Amino acid sequence: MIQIVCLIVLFSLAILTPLVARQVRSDRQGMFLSLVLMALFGAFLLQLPAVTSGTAEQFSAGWMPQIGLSFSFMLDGLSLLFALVITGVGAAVMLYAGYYFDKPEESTRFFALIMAFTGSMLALVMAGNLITLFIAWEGTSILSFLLIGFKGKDQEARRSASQALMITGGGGLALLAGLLLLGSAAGSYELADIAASGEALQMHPWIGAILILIFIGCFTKSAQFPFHFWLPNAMSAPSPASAFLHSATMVKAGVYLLARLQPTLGDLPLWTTALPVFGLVTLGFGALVALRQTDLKGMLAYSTISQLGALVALIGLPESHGIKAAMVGILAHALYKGTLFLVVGAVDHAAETRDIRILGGLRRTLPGFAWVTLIAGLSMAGMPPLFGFVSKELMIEAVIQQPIALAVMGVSAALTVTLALRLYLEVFILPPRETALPAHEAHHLPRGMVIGPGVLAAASIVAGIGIAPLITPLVEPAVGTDTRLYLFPPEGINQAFLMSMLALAVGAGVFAIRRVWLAWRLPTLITGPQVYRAAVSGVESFGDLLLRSQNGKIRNYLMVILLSVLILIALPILILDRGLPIPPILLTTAADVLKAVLLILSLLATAASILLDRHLLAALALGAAGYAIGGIFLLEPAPDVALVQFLVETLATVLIIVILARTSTEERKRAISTLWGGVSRRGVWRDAALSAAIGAAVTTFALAAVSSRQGRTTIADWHLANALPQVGVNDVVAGIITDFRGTDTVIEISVFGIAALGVLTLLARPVPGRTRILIRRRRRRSDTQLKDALQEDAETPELLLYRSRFTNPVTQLAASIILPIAVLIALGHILYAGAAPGDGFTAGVIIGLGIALWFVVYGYEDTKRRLPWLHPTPLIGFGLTLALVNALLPVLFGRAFLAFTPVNGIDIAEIKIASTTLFEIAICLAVFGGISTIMEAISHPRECEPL
Amino acid sequence: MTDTLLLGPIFIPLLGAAVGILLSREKTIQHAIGFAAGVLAWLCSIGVLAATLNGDLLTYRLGGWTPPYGIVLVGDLLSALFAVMATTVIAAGLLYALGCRDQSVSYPAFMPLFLCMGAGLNGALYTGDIFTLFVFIELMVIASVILVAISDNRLGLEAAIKYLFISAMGTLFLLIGIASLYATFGTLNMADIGRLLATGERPLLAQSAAVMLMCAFLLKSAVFPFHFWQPDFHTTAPTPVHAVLSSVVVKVGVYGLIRMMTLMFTAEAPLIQDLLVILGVIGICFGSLGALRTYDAKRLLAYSTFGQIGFILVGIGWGTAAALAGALVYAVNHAFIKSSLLMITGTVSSRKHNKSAKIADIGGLGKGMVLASGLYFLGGLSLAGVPPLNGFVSKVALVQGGIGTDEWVVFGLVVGAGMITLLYMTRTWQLIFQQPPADSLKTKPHGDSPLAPTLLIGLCIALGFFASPLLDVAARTVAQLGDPQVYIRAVLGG
Amino acid sequence: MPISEVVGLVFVGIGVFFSLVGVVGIIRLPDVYSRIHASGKVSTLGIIGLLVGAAFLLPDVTLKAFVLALLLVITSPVASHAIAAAAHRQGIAPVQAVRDDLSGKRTAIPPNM
Amino acid sequence: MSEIANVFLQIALIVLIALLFPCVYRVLIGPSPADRLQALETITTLLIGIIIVLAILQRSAFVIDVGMALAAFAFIATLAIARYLAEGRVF
Amino acid sequence: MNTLFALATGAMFAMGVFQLLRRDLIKAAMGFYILFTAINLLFLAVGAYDGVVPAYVNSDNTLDGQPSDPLVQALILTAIVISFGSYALLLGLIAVSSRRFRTVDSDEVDQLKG
Amino acid sequence: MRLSTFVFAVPMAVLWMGLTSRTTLESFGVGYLLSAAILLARPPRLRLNVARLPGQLWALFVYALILFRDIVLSGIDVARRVLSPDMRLKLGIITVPTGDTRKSPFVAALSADVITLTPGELVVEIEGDDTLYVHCLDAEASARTADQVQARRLALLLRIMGRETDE
Ligand code: NA
Ligand code: NA
Repeated sequence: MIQIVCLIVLFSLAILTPLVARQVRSDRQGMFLSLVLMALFGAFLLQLPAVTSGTAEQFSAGWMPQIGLSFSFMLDGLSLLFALVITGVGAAVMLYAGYYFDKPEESTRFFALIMAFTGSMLALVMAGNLITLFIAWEGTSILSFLLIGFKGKDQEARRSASQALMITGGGGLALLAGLLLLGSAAGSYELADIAASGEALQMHPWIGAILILIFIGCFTKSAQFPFHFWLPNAMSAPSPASAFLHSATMVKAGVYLLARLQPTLGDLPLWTTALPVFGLVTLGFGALVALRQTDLKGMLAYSTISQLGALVALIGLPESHGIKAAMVGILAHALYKGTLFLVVGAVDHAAETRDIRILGGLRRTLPGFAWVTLIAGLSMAGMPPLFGFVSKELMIEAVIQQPIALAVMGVSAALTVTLALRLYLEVFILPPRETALPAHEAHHLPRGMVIGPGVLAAASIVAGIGIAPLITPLVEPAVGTDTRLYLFPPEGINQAFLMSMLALAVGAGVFAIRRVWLAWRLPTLITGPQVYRAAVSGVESFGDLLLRSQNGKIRNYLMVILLSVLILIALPILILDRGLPIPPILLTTAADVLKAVLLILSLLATAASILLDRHLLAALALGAAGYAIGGIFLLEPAPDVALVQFLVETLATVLIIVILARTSTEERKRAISTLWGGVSRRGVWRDAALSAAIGAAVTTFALAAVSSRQGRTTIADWHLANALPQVGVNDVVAGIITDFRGTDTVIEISVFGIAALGVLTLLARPVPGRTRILIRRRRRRSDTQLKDALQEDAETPELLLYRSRFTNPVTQLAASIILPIAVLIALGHILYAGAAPGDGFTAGVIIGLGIALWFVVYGYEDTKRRLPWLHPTPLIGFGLTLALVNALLPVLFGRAFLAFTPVNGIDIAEIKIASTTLFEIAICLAVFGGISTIMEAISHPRECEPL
Repeated sequence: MTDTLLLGPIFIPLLGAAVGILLSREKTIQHAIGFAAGVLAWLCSIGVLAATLNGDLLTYRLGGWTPPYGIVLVGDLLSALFAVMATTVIAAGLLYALGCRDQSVSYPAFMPLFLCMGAGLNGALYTGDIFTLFVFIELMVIASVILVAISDNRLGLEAAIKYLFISAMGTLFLLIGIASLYATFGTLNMADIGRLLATGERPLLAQSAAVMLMCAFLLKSAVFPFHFWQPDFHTTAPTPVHAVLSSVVVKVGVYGLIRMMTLMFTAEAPLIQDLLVILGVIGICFGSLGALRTYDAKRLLAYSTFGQIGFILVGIGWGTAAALAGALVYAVNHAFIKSSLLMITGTVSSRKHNKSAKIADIGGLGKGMVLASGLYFLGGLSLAGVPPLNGFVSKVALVQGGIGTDEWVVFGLVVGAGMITLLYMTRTWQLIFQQPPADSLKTKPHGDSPLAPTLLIGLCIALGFFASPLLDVAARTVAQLGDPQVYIRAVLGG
Repeated sequence: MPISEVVGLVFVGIGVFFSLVGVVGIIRLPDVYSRIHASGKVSTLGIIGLLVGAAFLLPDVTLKAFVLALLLVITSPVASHAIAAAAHRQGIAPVQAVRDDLSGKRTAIPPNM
Repeated sequence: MSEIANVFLQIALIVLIALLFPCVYRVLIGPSPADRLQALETITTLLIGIIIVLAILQRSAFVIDVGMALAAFAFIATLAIARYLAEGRVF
Repeated sequence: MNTLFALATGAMFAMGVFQLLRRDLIKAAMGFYILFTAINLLFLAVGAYDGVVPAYVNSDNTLDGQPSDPLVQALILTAIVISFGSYALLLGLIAVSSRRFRTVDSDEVDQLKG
Repeated sequence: MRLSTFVFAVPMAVLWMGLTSRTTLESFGVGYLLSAAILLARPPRLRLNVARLPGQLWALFVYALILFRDIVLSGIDVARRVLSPDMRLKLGIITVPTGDTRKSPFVAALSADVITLTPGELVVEIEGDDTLYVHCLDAEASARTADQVQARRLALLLRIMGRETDE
């Protein structure tokens, strides 16, 4: 239960802090939160007996069983050890942080993040489910990202944050894969089950991959070479965060997970080779690099890396030799390194620099911190009787049988001593080394700031001296075996003790000659950040390369698409070609001849529309092709389709002519000049080849389709049989359109209606303040001449330009005769839709054409004036609404959508009134409205579009 | 009676659109009706899902005609799930539109077009007739083309032209496919086609129909090499439209692919799946890298969609029940994440006078927009699959489906691609919300309302913590899809 | 063969004949204006001939044929006039003209295609 | 309808079809746009004629309905084109 | 006859595709239109029967001969309406494009890239 | 409501019967009602007088016959020209004033339509609602008879319209 309580407390604090604490002074915030963490520390400590006896409460609740995720937490020795470190160090850091931040809004943000982090970190170490663990793991990465980028204004901080997230997040992905594979291999994602299935797991074929993936995750998180470089850069974070996350807790998450899995998988050869190798390399590398840093935080970061390497190496030692040392090392390191980070933060605050070359003699301004540093430094150096000494002893003892490991460990220990000396002496005691650099006058810091580090430093002493009674009970349950910790070897002076004494001496010696090695110019090796940046920029240039394909040329896009389809479609044709029957072309009747002629005519006209290099002529050719196709429909015989085709073709021709008139001749000339000249000859051939191939494929389909006609049964048989009995129409096509597949029609007129609306909105959208009468400058060529010619019957200057000589008695008479006839014809189509060609759609097109004629004859202004009742857009809306209401009304009465409802009892002139009549009227109105809308839009004289 | 619910998500928005056109002068009423229609459609779709949860299918015979002679709407778990996803985002988009200050949103045509787009989408999901599918898709396409063309972004026009051309290719493929199916089986009802395909041999036309339908659906989902239109078209759309396009409209193709592979072309499915894995992987790479390198925050999200669709395709392509379920979960979660991210980006860029979301222009634009910053961050993390957000759940579900497929390279890529997502999302977040604004940056005091993205992010969080129901629905959906006879029996009876 | 059929066929023949004449004119006549005359003949006499024939051969369409003829009579001259006017406004002069009353009123608008 | 009538009508149909080709020739050679337009107008008219003969042959009144639409409305396109030719604009 | 029909359908498709790939947007729009016409021809080809009479049933629910397939006719009608709507919209878009970008050459309408 | 509405509805009703292929009285009735409704919505501009109506109808009938005769005759004439080797063309554009003192556009339009309908003559341009420019295949012959023919035509047209010549 404690697990849940502490998670709830911490996450609530994370949410509440920024909400309620804005007015509270930051040191008070820190103090409060520190008390909370201390309370949690106490609570965890109280769990110790239960944990030791193995009766600690586990918490488990279902969460997402489908993906194996359960909300389960446990508390064993290992978890408890980490939990104590987290809450304990956390309490000290909170206390310190309260003084570190000047502005309450900064501190509330910080505290919110840090509380969330603490919660995540605790969840991580207490998680009883692999996925839960991973969730917490990622949580810590994200919060670390936010903390590193805490000073977001600073570009360096942002970059470091991003880099850290990439490395740990990327490792996290590997870890996720590893954990999922692990869970999948074990058949359960519960840690307890995994622990129980160790044998089976070690035999599993995926285990190598699983280990490698998990290692990548842990190495990135725990800053192992070669993934270490994010950690030094992470020092952009505020110092309390560095102390807490990047030294005491988060970077130990990898170590934690390794330690967690060590009992289960620690016997594998991969485990016992990879971990020591990477760990030792990291250990030595970190210790070496740390020495030559100039930034205090950099020194500490590399030192941390080095220590993390040691921990990883220890966990990788065979037969659990190093576990005890690792556990103690975690504790000791958390205490002294946390202290040192806090000190560095204070130094930074006071001296406004972290450059060790400039710093010096700070003992006078920061005496408390000097003492604290001395203690923590000595602990780090492994000076008895401090905690660090015990830790170092154990480490050396663990590797005492392995010469290489021992050597690395020894050298690193010595170098760590040097580092400790540098930290203390060069910052607090000795004068600045390079006085040439501008020195900062250090100022005093609030007194309370030293409490936090002071407590931690004191803990190093207390833990060292009281090691047996205090630390043993903590470590024992974590290690799982009988553990005896001692300050001095009871057997007397042993090898390990000698080694650590030697390290102290050598370290001091190295410090003494520091002027020598600091002056060395070492060859610059390829650094991690460089590799990282190179990798990122490599990925980026690959991305740029890919994006070049998005070159903005629609023709290229279309070509790629068509080519791809061709390749895909070629497969079944080639594989399945069982020899299509190709019947000979026989023309037996005049109708056949006619069909053949019309087919050829349509092809010729289409070809002409391609070859002609005048838009108008191409449009005419296209219209001719369309009419020919209409003829083909007629011969099918499909009179309904033919009718629609003829009408639509007429309208389409009007439309394209208008569009030609509305685009400037120069632009069109320029565009059409590219017809043959604008692309290379090869390009033309390429297009032709592609087109031919597609044509061939379609021909194959069509042949297959027509040759399969014999003996087919289709649902059309049912339509033929049922049109008259069920919906009372002779025209089966009409029956299908309005009833059997009436919904298609509802949607289709919606498409048409909104397309019209779109044209209107596009061409005539009102832009406030920009409405002006268009003076058609693009037609300047003829305007003056027209103006002269029209002078005599000019009414207003605007109208003058629109009044065309085309608006003459002949055309006017035609317009006024055709419109009522069109309406009459349309009514005929509607009322006899079920008995003859024509339906609501053709009716709409016909009235629309009648209106189009008016626009052609009179132009926009005059038409609007002469047909004041014409409001096209609401007509669309009305038509669609009517259609839908007609369709939905039966639903309200418990019948089907668009149910056929005949109106009986009316029998005049064979007109059949039914729900479909209303539907046809609706279709007609929508289509008529749509066409009129398009006409109105394209004849609109206003140039409203902001260019 | 519950069958009638199927009408709601299609015809309520359509009626709203019709009335909206009728009342185009009354903007307030029009918008109110539009939003109400969106909410009603949403409720209906939830009703459909609730009614199908127990494994029953809803079928509605339009006009009362017996299938396969008439058109039938079918609500199975797959369509119900996708429809809930769609209507949710559409309702959110409508909500965003109400608080949007774009010029284009104020046009009388906007609301009807938006509703038509939604109606077309829902119709495409529910219809059990392949030709009606085409008609609904066209409704959706035409509406979206216009919406993009009238966008405040003047390049919307260019994108609309390009899309209209490319979409015409998709329409052609679809129509050729439909024609081939009709030529072979003499029917248009998908269940009927499935029934006949399950019994008979496969002539050339049936095979090519499979290819053509697949191409059409791949194009609708902007899968490589049919993707060219997508970044242009999505990016230049008005924000609420972009949110719907990039999150749910692209899923129509995914839906179609799943439908055709599980209901009709079950024998061809393995071949198609292999192809989908390849295309999906290319999409993942292309989309992720494109997002990393493109020059516009909205375009980045469009490329990201390209990549995310790749993940879904890989899931479908892996073909295992778990992978397919993972793909479904991925699809749904991505819809909510992506739409919210787009809306937040829109909210931020609406503060600029030219509403540009160019990366060069928006550095520090979000300074002081705490809510937007938080939402964007959460959305970005979710997109990258960071727990405990819903994106994580989809990633885990998908990756678990990939375990044991022996496609380790793909598996690794799927896992690894999350890193690039993380990179571009955090980079952009830092850029917009952390970087100090340039001195020349002038912002408007008011932008679009962040209410809709807030709700959507809330949904993302909720779906992260309480994903069980979704996972459960996905698993049941996959189980249902496993036996096409269930669908066929429900539609054709017997 | 009933007499109505014979009469019908004769009219069909007349219709086809005038259509032929019109098309020959379209090929032979020297300028656009004169060709429009020929075109007009196809529409008026040719189609009317066919329609009368249809009325005899297919008695139920008699009225329909009449209506079609009427529509053609209304629209055909309008189209012919419009084309002629367009030619005139494009500055096309009649060839071989023995007289041209419009010669001074012709403004040369280059074809705008 | 007798066989002779049938043959006669078929011949009439073929003649009308053949007449389309000179018109196409005129469409292609022009020379002026008005020429082409006028030739197209003739093609439309011929199509109406063909439709009428077809109606007689197929004994189908429906076919004439289609011809009616052509007769009544095809000239609108002609008018639009003519106006465009004459004035460089339609509206 | 059917063979000729199939060939014509394919040829129409080929020409439509070729036209679609032109730089001139108006020409490309014509290609768009041709393609949809070609699709209608294809639908005609997939019709179930070689019809000799229109699909009209008499008042006693009989047919005068083999009717043409009414279903494909209905499908074609729907396709015509939709494709005409799209075509009108496309032309409108091109007209606005000419106004906004001062060009109807698709290679010059290429500001969206990358 | 004008008389013309109900009069014009009659030919439209006949049109309707033709359109719908139903030559019953019922059909005429439906057509008449629909046509009347259409014309009520958009009344014709022409004003009719009950007293003059029979005369107008008679004039219309007479003119229709005359027109038909003219069309056939000149049709044969043109056919002869076109088929003859040298075509005997005397092309030209002549001016034909409508002669209507009121410059009624209606008269101009009807005259132009009728002229164009007649083979061999084609109205190219209309100026000021009262001057027609007619292209003729035989310009000389047409020019000779044009004024006389137009005068007869005008008289009939005015009678059809119910207007006296001197008005
Ligand atoms: Na009909
Ligand atoms: Na004439």
